[in-house]
Formats: sequence, structure tokens, C-alpha cells
Amino acid sequence: MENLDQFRKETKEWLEENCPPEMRKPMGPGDVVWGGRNCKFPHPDAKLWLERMGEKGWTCPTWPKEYGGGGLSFDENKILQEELMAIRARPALSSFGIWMLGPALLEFASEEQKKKYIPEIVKGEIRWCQGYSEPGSGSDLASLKTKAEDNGDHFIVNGQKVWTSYADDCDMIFTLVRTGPQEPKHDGISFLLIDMDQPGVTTKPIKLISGKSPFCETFFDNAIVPKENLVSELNKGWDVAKRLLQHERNMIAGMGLGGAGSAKKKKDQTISSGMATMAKTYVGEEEGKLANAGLRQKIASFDINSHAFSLTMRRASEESKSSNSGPSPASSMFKYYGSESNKLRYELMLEAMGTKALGWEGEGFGPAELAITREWLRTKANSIEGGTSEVQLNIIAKRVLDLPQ
Amino acid sequence: MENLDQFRKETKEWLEENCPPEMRKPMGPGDVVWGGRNCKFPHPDAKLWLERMGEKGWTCPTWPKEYGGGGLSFDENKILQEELMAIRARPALSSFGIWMLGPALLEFASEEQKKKYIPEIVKGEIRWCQGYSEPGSGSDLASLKTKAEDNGDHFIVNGQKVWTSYADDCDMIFTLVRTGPQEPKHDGISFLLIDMDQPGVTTKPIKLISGKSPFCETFFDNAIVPKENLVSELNKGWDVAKRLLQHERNMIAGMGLGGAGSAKKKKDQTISSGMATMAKTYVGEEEGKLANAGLRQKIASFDINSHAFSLTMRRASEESKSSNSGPSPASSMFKYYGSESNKLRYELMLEAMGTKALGWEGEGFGPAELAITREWLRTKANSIEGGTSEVQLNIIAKRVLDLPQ
Amino acid sequence: MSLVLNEEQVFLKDSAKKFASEKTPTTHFREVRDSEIDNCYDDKIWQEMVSLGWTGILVPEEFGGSNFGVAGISSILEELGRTLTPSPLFSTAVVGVSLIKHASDDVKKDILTKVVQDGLRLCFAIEESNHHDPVKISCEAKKDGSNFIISGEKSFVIDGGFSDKVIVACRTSGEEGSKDGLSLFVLDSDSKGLTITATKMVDSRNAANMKFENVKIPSEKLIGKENDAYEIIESVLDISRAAISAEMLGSALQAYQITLDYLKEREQFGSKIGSFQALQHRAAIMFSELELCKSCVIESITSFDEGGNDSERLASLSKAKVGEVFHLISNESVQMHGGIGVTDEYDIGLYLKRARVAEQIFGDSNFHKNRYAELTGY
Amino acid sequence: MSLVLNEEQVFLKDSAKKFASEKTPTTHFREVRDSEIDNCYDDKIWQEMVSLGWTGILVPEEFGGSNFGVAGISSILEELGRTLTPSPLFSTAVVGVSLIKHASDDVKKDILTKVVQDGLRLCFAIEESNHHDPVKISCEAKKDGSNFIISGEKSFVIDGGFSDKVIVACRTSGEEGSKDGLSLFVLDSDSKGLTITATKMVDSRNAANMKFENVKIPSEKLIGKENDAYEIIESVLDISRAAISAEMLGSALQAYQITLDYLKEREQFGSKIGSFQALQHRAAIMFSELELCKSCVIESITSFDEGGNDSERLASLSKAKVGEVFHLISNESVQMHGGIGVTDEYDIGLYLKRARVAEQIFGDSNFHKNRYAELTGY
Repeated sequence: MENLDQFRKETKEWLEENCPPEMRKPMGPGDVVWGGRNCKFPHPDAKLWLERMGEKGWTCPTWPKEYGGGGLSFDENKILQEELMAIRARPALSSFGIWMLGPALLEFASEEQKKKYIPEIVKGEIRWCQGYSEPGSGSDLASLKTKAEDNGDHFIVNGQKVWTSYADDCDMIFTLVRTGPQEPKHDGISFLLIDMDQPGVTTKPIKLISGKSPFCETFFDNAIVPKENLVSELNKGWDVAKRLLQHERNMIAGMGLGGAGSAKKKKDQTISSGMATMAKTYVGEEEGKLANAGLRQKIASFDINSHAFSLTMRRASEESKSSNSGPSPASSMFKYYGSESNKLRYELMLEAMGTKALGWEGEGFGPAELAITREWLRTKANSIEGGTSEVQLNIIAKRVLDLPQ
Repeated sequence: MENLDQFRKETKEWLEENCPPEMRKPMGPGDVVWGGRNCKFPHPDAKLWLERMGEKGWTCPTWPKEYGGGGLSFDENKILQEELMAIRARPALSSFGIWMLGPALLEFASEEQKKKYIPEIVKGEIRWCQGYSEPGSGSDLASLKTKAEDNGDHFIVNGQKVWTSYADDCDMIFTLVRTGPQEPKHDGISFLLIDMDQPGVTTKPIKLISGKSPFCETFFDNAIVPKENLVSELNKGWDVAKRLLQHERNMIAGMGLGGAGSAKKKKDQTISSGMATMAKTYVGEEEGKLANAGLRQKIASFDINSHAFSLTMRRASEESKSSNSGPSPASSMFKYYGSESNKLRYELMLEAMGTKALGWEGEGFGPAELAITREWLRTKANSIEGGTSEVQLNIIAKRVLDLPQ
Repeated sequence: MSLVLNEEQVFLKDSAKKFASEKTPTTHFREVRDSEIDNCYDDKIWQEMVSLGWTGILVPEEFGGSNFGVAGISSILEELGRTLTPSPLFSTAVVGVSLIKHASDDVKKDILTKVVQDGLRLCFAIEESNHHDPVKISCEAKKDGSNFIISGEKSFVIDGGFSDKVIVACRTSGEEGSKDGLSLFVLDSDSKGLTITATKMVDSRNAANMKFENVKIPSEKLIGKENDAYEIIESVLDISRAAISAEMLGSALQAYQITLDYLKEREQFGSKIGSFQALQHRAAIMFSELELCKSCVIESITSFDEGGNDSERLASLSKAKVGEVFHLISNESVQMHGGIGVTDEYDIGLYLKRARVAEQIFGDSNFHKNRYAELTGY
Repeated sequence: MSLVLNEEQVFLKDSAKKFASEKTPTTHFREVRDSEIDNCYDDKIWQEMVSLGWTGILVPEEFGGSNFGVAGISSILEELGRTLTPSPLFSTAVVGVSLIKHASDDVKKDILTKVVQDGLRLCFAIEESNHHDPVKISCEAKKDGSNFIISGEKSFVIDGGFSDKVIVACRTSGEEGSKDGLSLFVLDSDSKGLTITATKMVDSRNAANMKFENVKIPSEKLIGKENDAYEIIESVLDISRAAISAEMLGSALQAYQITLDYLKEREQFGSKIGSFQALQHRAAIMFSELELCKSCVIESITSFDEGGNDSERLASLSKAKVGEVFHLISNESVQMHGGIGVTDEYDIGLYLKRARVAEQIFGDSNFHKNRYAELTGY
């Protein structure tokens, strides 16, 4: 405990000294730092902040020190996060390398690969995107067709990926490719790291119902990939993929939060529901109650579920703290409930806001209102991306409940 | 049209003359006339009424005259029903023979069988029950195991049926039995008419969660069945069964009615919802509105669905009037929606009545309240008997929507 | 009421079906949407509708209409709803015409003739907040000699951005929220003092915000009696609610059909996804719900023509039920399409966007559930 | 608040689990139900619970209790709920004890000691209508010298049919519906003027109707201050709501487990029915809902012992959520069992019956949703 107090003290001091004032201001939508070879910093301080945090490994606080990570314990990291929160520090770096690829590399990659790629991720030098889905393979990921052919010291890759987020701004892509067409479908898949800075790789943005999106189609036309870029063994890529998908599910599950339960309590003990407060401004109130009784009932149900869900996320984290088991099949439950809940949140906002939530662009609507319309449409993908709700329910039924095939 | 007017006039006169006054009084629970060898009549007039109606064939108004039916057209029968309703005449006869077996015999039985069994059904001389389900075969009816072995001029039947309504009071049972164990399961089934007045047939009542029930288990222990009691060809009983199940579904579907939509309008145009009126007495009202806003919302949803459902029943009947196609796969929709709706009706009644709907017996509750508790439990079987809701949805998916197997 | 269409209505429905599939498939909607036209409808198509007599279906024969009734025009809207056909038909031929029928003979003659012959476009300015409320009206019309002076604001005026005439619901007396004291006026959309801002909605159609600043209008442009417009408004709204339900039903049926086709065609895990039981059951439930919607819509749209006495409640039944089911189907359809369902390239998302806007037109399901309960006495 | 039980609580839970499986499996419930005993519990079992110290878990050590807290007793109730164990544990050791803790030292000493040592049975007479409402109280207590005279009626008194002592909530001033003017008294169940009618409920347990006709009771039997009992009542109700949620959770978990086992064992169409995707998805959704319930219950039951300041809202969260999920699961379980699910022979129907009664205890989901919204400020 004493060590932790000491750690908190040092952390506080270091942050005070090293986190530039500009990086303590609230973020706008363009202020995310994604890193990469052509990284665009919103402000010179953002560059400084990334360099300093990257140097300490605190962009990836719990990763091993030997690969550039912060090497912090669970408790130390908690303190770091609390202190970052306390000064409202912006994240120094956001990246799919941190959220997805890194943990997989730490588990599956060779020593050489870890030495090469992990520090780049920690420092934000390379920006990664994910290449899993293909036009023909949605939920049935393993039916993918992009193929990598052995050509001596390198593979030649041909095929197409979809839903590659930010592919048009990324440096490298981690992909699943078919290397063994003869094998049963799960066994012929390999995990390849592909440099996108070559003529054989091109990208094209996808327009969504919500408008522009970070998603792209990514085309491989005789792309060249050195053999040392194969992670894990040949035809054993599916194991890496499964683990990565669990990480992705956990990421998306978190979006379901934000009802009354997770609302911060103020000092005077008033508890408020963000949804209800917002609804009151659009439908009015009578004697402190939301004027529309039907809507009030629906929001109460939503808040109760949200509250229960956030308690469950916390419970899962408390339970796993000791056992340290990492993502489990129960993460499917979080993915399922979280994404369905987030969709419902926006449907309720639409219901509360009425015609005010139905603008597309131009006059007559506030920017926040227009953003809600778009975000409502965007949430429809929550229960599809990272494994559909149906796939999550299948996983729960089979792996958690052990129901027969 | 003139003929119909004439028919209405004659019918009115005949009913005036022949329907005994006692048979125009509202019925109590014990007043149903089921017919049969040991028929118990609640009143001597009930016997008279059955004899007179049976004589004219009006217990089965649209069945062919040659087998004792009424021989009425669709429109004539409509008039008869209207006139019966006008004088509030009790049904002369209720019977599974009329509702289920008769239509199947008319379609599938031999001339001899029709001549023998149909008039008995029309006159209420024989009381029939249905023997389909078995302990091991619920939704998967065709997996039935009761077997009939060829023994020269008769079959010997061994096995067990469940859910045979009123079996302990019936004279005969129509059953599905396995006659061809070697065949694929649907092809080895035959449709047999079995006389229950023999030592080889015994019955035992089933107790339900709602208490006593008309259901029995029926045991066949070397029961003897003459070969002329086989309906349709040997091993072709499944076709008969399928048709009969459709009739049963239609019967049960009708139970979902009774919300605001089907409420009778009074002369002063007030429309009322039975559910809401009842709820008002248990939760009170404020300015004419049901006091509990959440419950009010639920009842409104229920009434709207009920109203829409009853319109749909009527639409289906209007649409089929011209085409005269009989029960269609869409009857699965009615069975599904009707039984789910009926279950919901009782759940809402419980919600409205609170603790008053939770009595089992004894003091503290009115007889109507106790009846609702029991009926609530009884409705749980609605979505199971006559083909579960899941089976109905399967049928809709496959036969109506033509979705792949 | 009949729950089966008569021959005339079936004929209208069939010709609308043909029209929609030949002239306005969803590609037509996309063209209009992606073009620079602000109106979000194609005037050529509109003139074809006019020449087919569709704008005159609710117009009495003396003014050149066919008087084919609410069931007639609604059947057309149902078919146009299938392909999301954009046009001012609803706002003009249903809402506008039904209102103008209550105007003076001169006004009727003038406007209805032009609607039938030239496709004069009408719109109804009633809403003043973000939720439908036909009595929450504070936009004021003050008597000033033989004129009225209108001041106030209106919002969510369907097709208000490109109308020729505006029918506006004003308060001539009483408090906001009262049924008494409402009056209707018809005026030109380029009237002095009237500012119209067309808003672009998520379904790419237009609704307008209107600002009335001392707009002067002669008494002859009053529709019905002063202070006494409430009954007219409600009766026209009910016709409109029934008709828009029919359009929504058409859209829902089509979204469902597209999805059903996709279930039969898309393969995953070596099987058609339509063979997965969980999806089958959801599809079967949606089928059942749609059957119920069909009954509500037909009962409701025929009730006006057949003089039924339950039209109010049936309009709420229809709007509440179809609204809820279209909501469900629009969500389920996108989900069942998976990733491509959320891309702009596929049509299914267009139905989702349309669903939410249509739900709000003249009362959402919440509003109509509540109204149904009130009309039923609880 | 901790979302994981501590060692002591885990120990209590484990011993209750053992007790339930060895001494009170559902066959025990059936025996009691089908016997001629009107009480619907077995006194021998009750005395075993007493000797295990369960009635003393909320009792301070000075009166012989263990003071192991709400989380302790609730964990026991959860396990007993699994097998539908009938006993006066909830009404006595949770509701009754929590109320008596606010009484005078003499009363406390007298009653709590007997509860701990002899299993003296307590019940709480509060409800006066068919829906829970802690302020809808008109049963009156009039001061008469050093006594109070109680007149009025009570209903749905859990375990009221066989209690030794009755704690009754009365109005000493104010209007029905007011929070002010409520007072609590404890009296013997055989007091003169008190008529108790045990009702037999659908779950085969007993609740009682009570009629007070000028029941005289000395002032010392007042619990808390005159006119000022509202806060005590609400705080005890919240503890009780959390505890009954735990019991309901146990029952829901068990009903779910029985159903899951059945899905893995029952064959239809040549396959285990648990392999049908539609059932799998429904089972997976129920699993998720139960996980949420577990979190609500544990957060709620530990909040009292850990002095959290959100206990009221957590009690409503827990009762509302568990009530809804137990409702869902009790229905789904019967349906998934098919025909045998509705026979008395199988256990699953017993859970259905229990679910509806438990839902009504101290507020159904509707009540608590509403309360949750109020406590959250809307």
C-alpha cells in the first residue's frame, strides 16, 4: 500500500510537470491523436504529450517494459488512470494497435516481432487497421477468400477486405488470409501483417446510412508480404483471430453504458438520469415528472437496465481481478447487451426529441440535434460490427450454457 | 336474396316453436351438452332441444344432408347463427366430433364410415375424444410410439396417449397409431377409431397447475380394433392428422379475442374496453383515466393488438368466403397470435388486480377472482396445446414465407 | 366496413403499383435525393400523377374530381410507399384537399379545380412543437376589419418548402391547449410577411418551418367558421392519419419483402441465413404483425367512405399499430442484412430513415395509443 | 459497495445451499403443501433454522444475534428460494426484526431474544389494498389515556396467518396518502378484537387479512415516535425489498437451471430441443438478464451493511429488475417445457406461481420503476 501511495505521489508530480496545459482542455472531434507515419497533430502540444507518454510507456501502461510498455501493475494502472482523469488529461494516443493488435502480438507473436512492432505501437509510430471481414463473409468470418500464396521468401496476397476502419489513413493492416485452401475452413487461415505503402494495396471509403464513415474497402492486388510478417504458425491464424474478436467485443460492449446508474452523483446526493434530463427539455415536465407518462416509463426501464448493466461490468471486473483470466465467452453477453442497449438509447432519444431528432443537415436544427440523428443511424451497426448480436447469442448458448449443437 | 329472406322467416318460426324456453337462458358451467352414450342433460329441455336440432341436422348445419347434416349454404348458415343468437339459444350440442373428427371424416373416410359415424355425431349419440400426443412426442407428433399390430380382421393396440380431453367420459377415441415401424416416421402412421368401452382401454385424469382438468392419460393394453375402423389407407394417417391439426389451431386461435376492438358498441356510441373497465375497479381512475399510467399504456397496447387481431380474423373469413379454401397455413398465424394474446390478457388482469388475483381457494377472494387465478394458469397451456407457438412459427416460416429448411 | 377492397379500389391500387415499379422505383428516389433539386420530388412525375387523376380522388365531381374516396387514394399511397416515391400527393391530395372541402364555394372552386387540373400544391401548417399536438396552437390571427393578421410560427410542415398554398391553423381566441378558438386560413406561400424555411429531413424529404409576421389575409380565406375549426381539423387529421398509415404499410411490406429475399439468398456458415430458426421465428412474427397492420389500415381507410362511426378510433388504431410495426421492421430489416444494411448503397436503410419521419407525422404511436385509450373510455 | 460477497457471507450462503438441498428440496414444499397443516411450513424445519442462528442474523449481538447483516440473511434467502423453501424466515428475521430494532429497549429485548432463541414469529401488517402503497393507510390508532385503540383492516399480511406477534402500521393523524401521521405498534396476534383470516395464495403460502375492532394496546408498544414512522417504514421496506429480491433471484436461477437441463435432455424431431436456435437465443437472453439481476441484488443487499447512500434507489432497482426477469423466466420456463410444464407433477409450474406472489410483495415492477424514476429526479 505504501508503494502505491508513493506511486500516486510520483505520478501526480510527473503529470503536473509533463502534461501540457493544452492537453488538459476538453477534446473536439478533430483532436484525437491516432499516430502513424503521417500523423496529424491538432496542436504542437499533442506531439509533445505523445512523445512524453510514449517514452514512459504510459500509452500502454500495463504492457511489459522490455517492449516499451509501462510495466505497471493492475493497481498502479488504476492510479495512473485516476490521476489522468483528475487533471482531465486527453488520451495521448488512440489506436487499434493499442486496443487490438498489441495484446494479440504479446500473446502470439515471436520475440523478433514483439521487439519490432510493440514499441512502434506504444510510441504511435505506426498506425494499424484491421482487415478481417470480406464482402462474402460477414458473421461467418472463416469463410474468407483473400489468399496469400507462398512465393519463396514472401507471400503474394490477392483479395478484398471490407469494414477496415480508417484504412485510407493507416500504415499497416493486420489481416486474416487463406493460406491453406485445402484445409477445413478454420484451419487454412493465417494472420499476416501487411504494409499498405505499396502499389498492390488500395483503399476506398464506404458511405453509410449515417453519412461519411471511417470504414473502407481495402483491395489487395498482388500485394507483397515478407514471410517474417506471419504471426503465429502458418494456418494457425484462427486462434489469433478469436482472441482479437473477444477484445473487440469488450470494446464495443462498453458503449451500452451511460444511463441513470452511471450518472455521477453530485455532492448534494441528487442523482440524475442523462436521458430523462434531456427528455424533459423536449417534452416538458409536470410537478417534476417527465410530462409524457409512456416515455417516462420507457426511460425508467432503460435506466434500470443501464444501471444493472454497468453494475454487471463492474462486477465482472471485480471477479476477474483475482483470477486474471482475460476476456471470457461471457464477453459475448456484454457485447450483446451493450450494443442492443446503445441502439435503444438512441431510439429513446428520437422518441423524446420528436421531429427535432429527424433533421439531416441545414437550417432548423441545432448541431447537437443533427449529431444525434447521425449517431442514431450509426448505432445500428453496433449490433453488427465485432460479431452480430445473433452470433453473440450463439456463442453464449454454446460456450456458456453448453447447449447442444 | 329472396330465397334467403324466406329461409330467415322459416328459421325464425321454427326456432320460435322448437327451442324450449329453458334453452334460452344463459348457461352455467355445468350446462354444456356433450352428447354420448351416457349423456348427462342438465335439464329435460336440453334433451328435447338436442333431439330437435339433431333431427334437422342443425347441430352441424353445413354438413351434407345425406349423412344427417343440415345441408345449409354458407349464407343460410350465417342466417341460422344470427337467429340462434337473436333468441340467445344455447348450443344444442358441443363436441369434438363436430369440431374436429367430422370434417376429417367427410374428407377422408369411406362411404360406409361416413354413413355410420357422421349421423351419430350430428345427433350427439357418440362422444369422441382425440388421441394424438404421447408422453415422448409433444411437438414432434410423428414420433409417436403407440402401435397397432395386424391380427387378421382386427388390430391389437398397445401404448399410451396423453392430453386426451374428457377421455374418462367419452365413448370413442380417434387416434394416430404406428402401423409401419419400418417406414420413415411420417409414413408409418395410421388413423384409427377405437371404442373405449373395452377392458383394453383405461384412462387416468391429469392434474394441472391450474387444478383439476378435463385432460387424461389414456392407456391401450391389447385393445381390439376392427379393421373397418381404419380411416383412409394404412400408413396414410398423417394426412388426416395434418388436416385435423389445422382445425384445432383455428379453434384455439379464436380465444385471443375480447379486447376493446371486439367490445360491443352501445347505442349511445360509447365504446368500452373490458380490460380497462375491470382495471379501473382495481386501481381506480383519475379524471376518467386509469390511475396507473404504466398499466394504462399496457392495456392500450393490448387492446390495440386485440382489436387488430379480431379485424384480421374477420378479414380472413371475408377473403376465404369467395375462395372457400378451408384452413390454410396462415391458420398457424392465428393460433400463434391468439394464444399468445390470451396469455397476455391474463397477465394484464393479474397486474391490474394485484394481490386480489393471487388467491387459490378459501376466504378472502371472490369466486370471480379465484376463477381468474385458475384461468391465468390455464392459459399457459394455450401456446402449447394444438401445436406450440414455436411449431406455429416454424410452419409460418416454412409454408407461408417459404424460407429454406 | 368491408375488409376487402372493391373493384374500383383494386384498379387504382394496381395502376399505382405499375406506376411505382415502372416510373418510381427506389432508383428514382435516389436520383431525386442526390440531384441538386431542393424540392426532393420530380415535377415531371408529379404532373403524370395529376394527369392520372390522383390529385382529384378526394375532390367532388363538380370540381373535376372523381370522388373515389379515402380508400382509393390510400391504396395508391400504399403502393407508392413501397418504393418510397417522393411527391406532394399526400400533403396536397389528402390533407390539403380534405381541408379545402370545408372552405367557401369560391375558394373551393378556385383551388380544387387547380389541384385537379394543374397539380397546385397544398400544405398544412399546424404543428408548433417537436411533438404532434393539434390544440397546442398559439400562432395568432387577429381580426382587423375585413382582414385577419397572422403572427406566429409553425414547424414540421410536410412539403411546406415548395407548396403553392398554405393552410394554416391559428388561434383566434382561447388559451393554448384549448379546443375552442381555432380557425383555419388558406393563403399563398409567397404572401408578404411569411418566411418559409425548408428543412432537410433524415428521409431526404422536406418539412418546413414557417414564420408569420403580421401576414394580412382577407376574411374570405377563412375555412369553416371562426373559432370553430377544431372538428374540421380532427376529421381531416384522421383521414390523413389513415392515409399515411397506408403509405407506411406499403413501405413496411416492401422492407419486409426485401429482407425476406435477402434471407433466402445470403449464405453464411454454408447455409442460407433464412434457414436459421432464430431468424425464421422473428420473420414469422413480423409476418403476423404485418397481417394485423393490413387489417387495421383497410378497416380504417374504408370507414370514412362507408360512413362508419368509429373512424376516429380506427385512425388511431391504424397509426399506432402500423407505426410500431414499421418501427420494428425497419430495425429488424437492417439487422438481418448485417453490414451491408448500414451502407448507403443498399435500399434497406432508406426505409429505416423514412420510418422515423413517417412515425412522427400527425402523432406517433405513443400519441395514438393514448388517444385510443381516451376514445375507448379509459 | 462490493459486488463480491465476503467470506462470512459466502459461508452463510453455502450452508443455506446445503440445507436447502438436503432438508428442503422442492419435495419438502410439496409435502407441506399437500399436508393438512394450514401453516404451509414445517415447524421442525423452522426450529432447525432458528438453531442455525438464521433468525438472529439482523439481531445485534447484545440480544443474542450475530449482526451478520442484510447481505448475510439475503444470501440465505437466495438459496432457500432455489427450492421454494416455505418458512417464516423473511417475515420474521428480515421484516419483523428490522422493525423491532426501532422499538423501546424493553420491547427489543423481549422480542428479539425470543426470535433468536425460540423462533418467535413476526409479521408486518401494512397493506390495505390490492396494490402495495406504504402511505395508503387509514387503519386508525386513537390515543386513549396511556393506550391506543386500533380500528381498521389490513390485507396481504405475509405469513400473517400463523404469526405470534403482529407489527401494524396505523394512522395516528393526517389524511390517507400522507407520509405524516403514521405510527407503528407491536401486539400479540391473539389480542382481543383482532380477527385474522389466513388466505391461501396461489403459491400455497399464506397471507392474511386482519380486522382490528377497537384493539386496545398500551403506549409502550409503540415503535419509534408517534406520527413519525414513515422513515422507519421506508427503510425497513427497502431492506425487505432487497432481501425478497434475493429470494426471487434464487427461484429464478433455479427455474432457469431446471429449464436448461430440460433443453439438454428432451428430444423432438430427432434432436435435443436445446439445439434449436430460436430456443438457444431465448435462453441466452435469459442468461444475460439473470447476470444483470445478480449484480442488482448483490449491490443492493450489501449497500445497507456498507452504509451506502443510494440504498433506496438500489432496492427499487433490484425489486423492479428481478421482478421483471423472474416474470419472464417463469413464463418462458413453462413454455419451453411444453405440455408437462403445465402439469402439477412437474416442479416448474411451482416457480410460476411463486413468481407472481413474490412480485407483489412490497411493490411490483411497475411500482418500483416509478419509484426509481422519482428517486432519480424525473
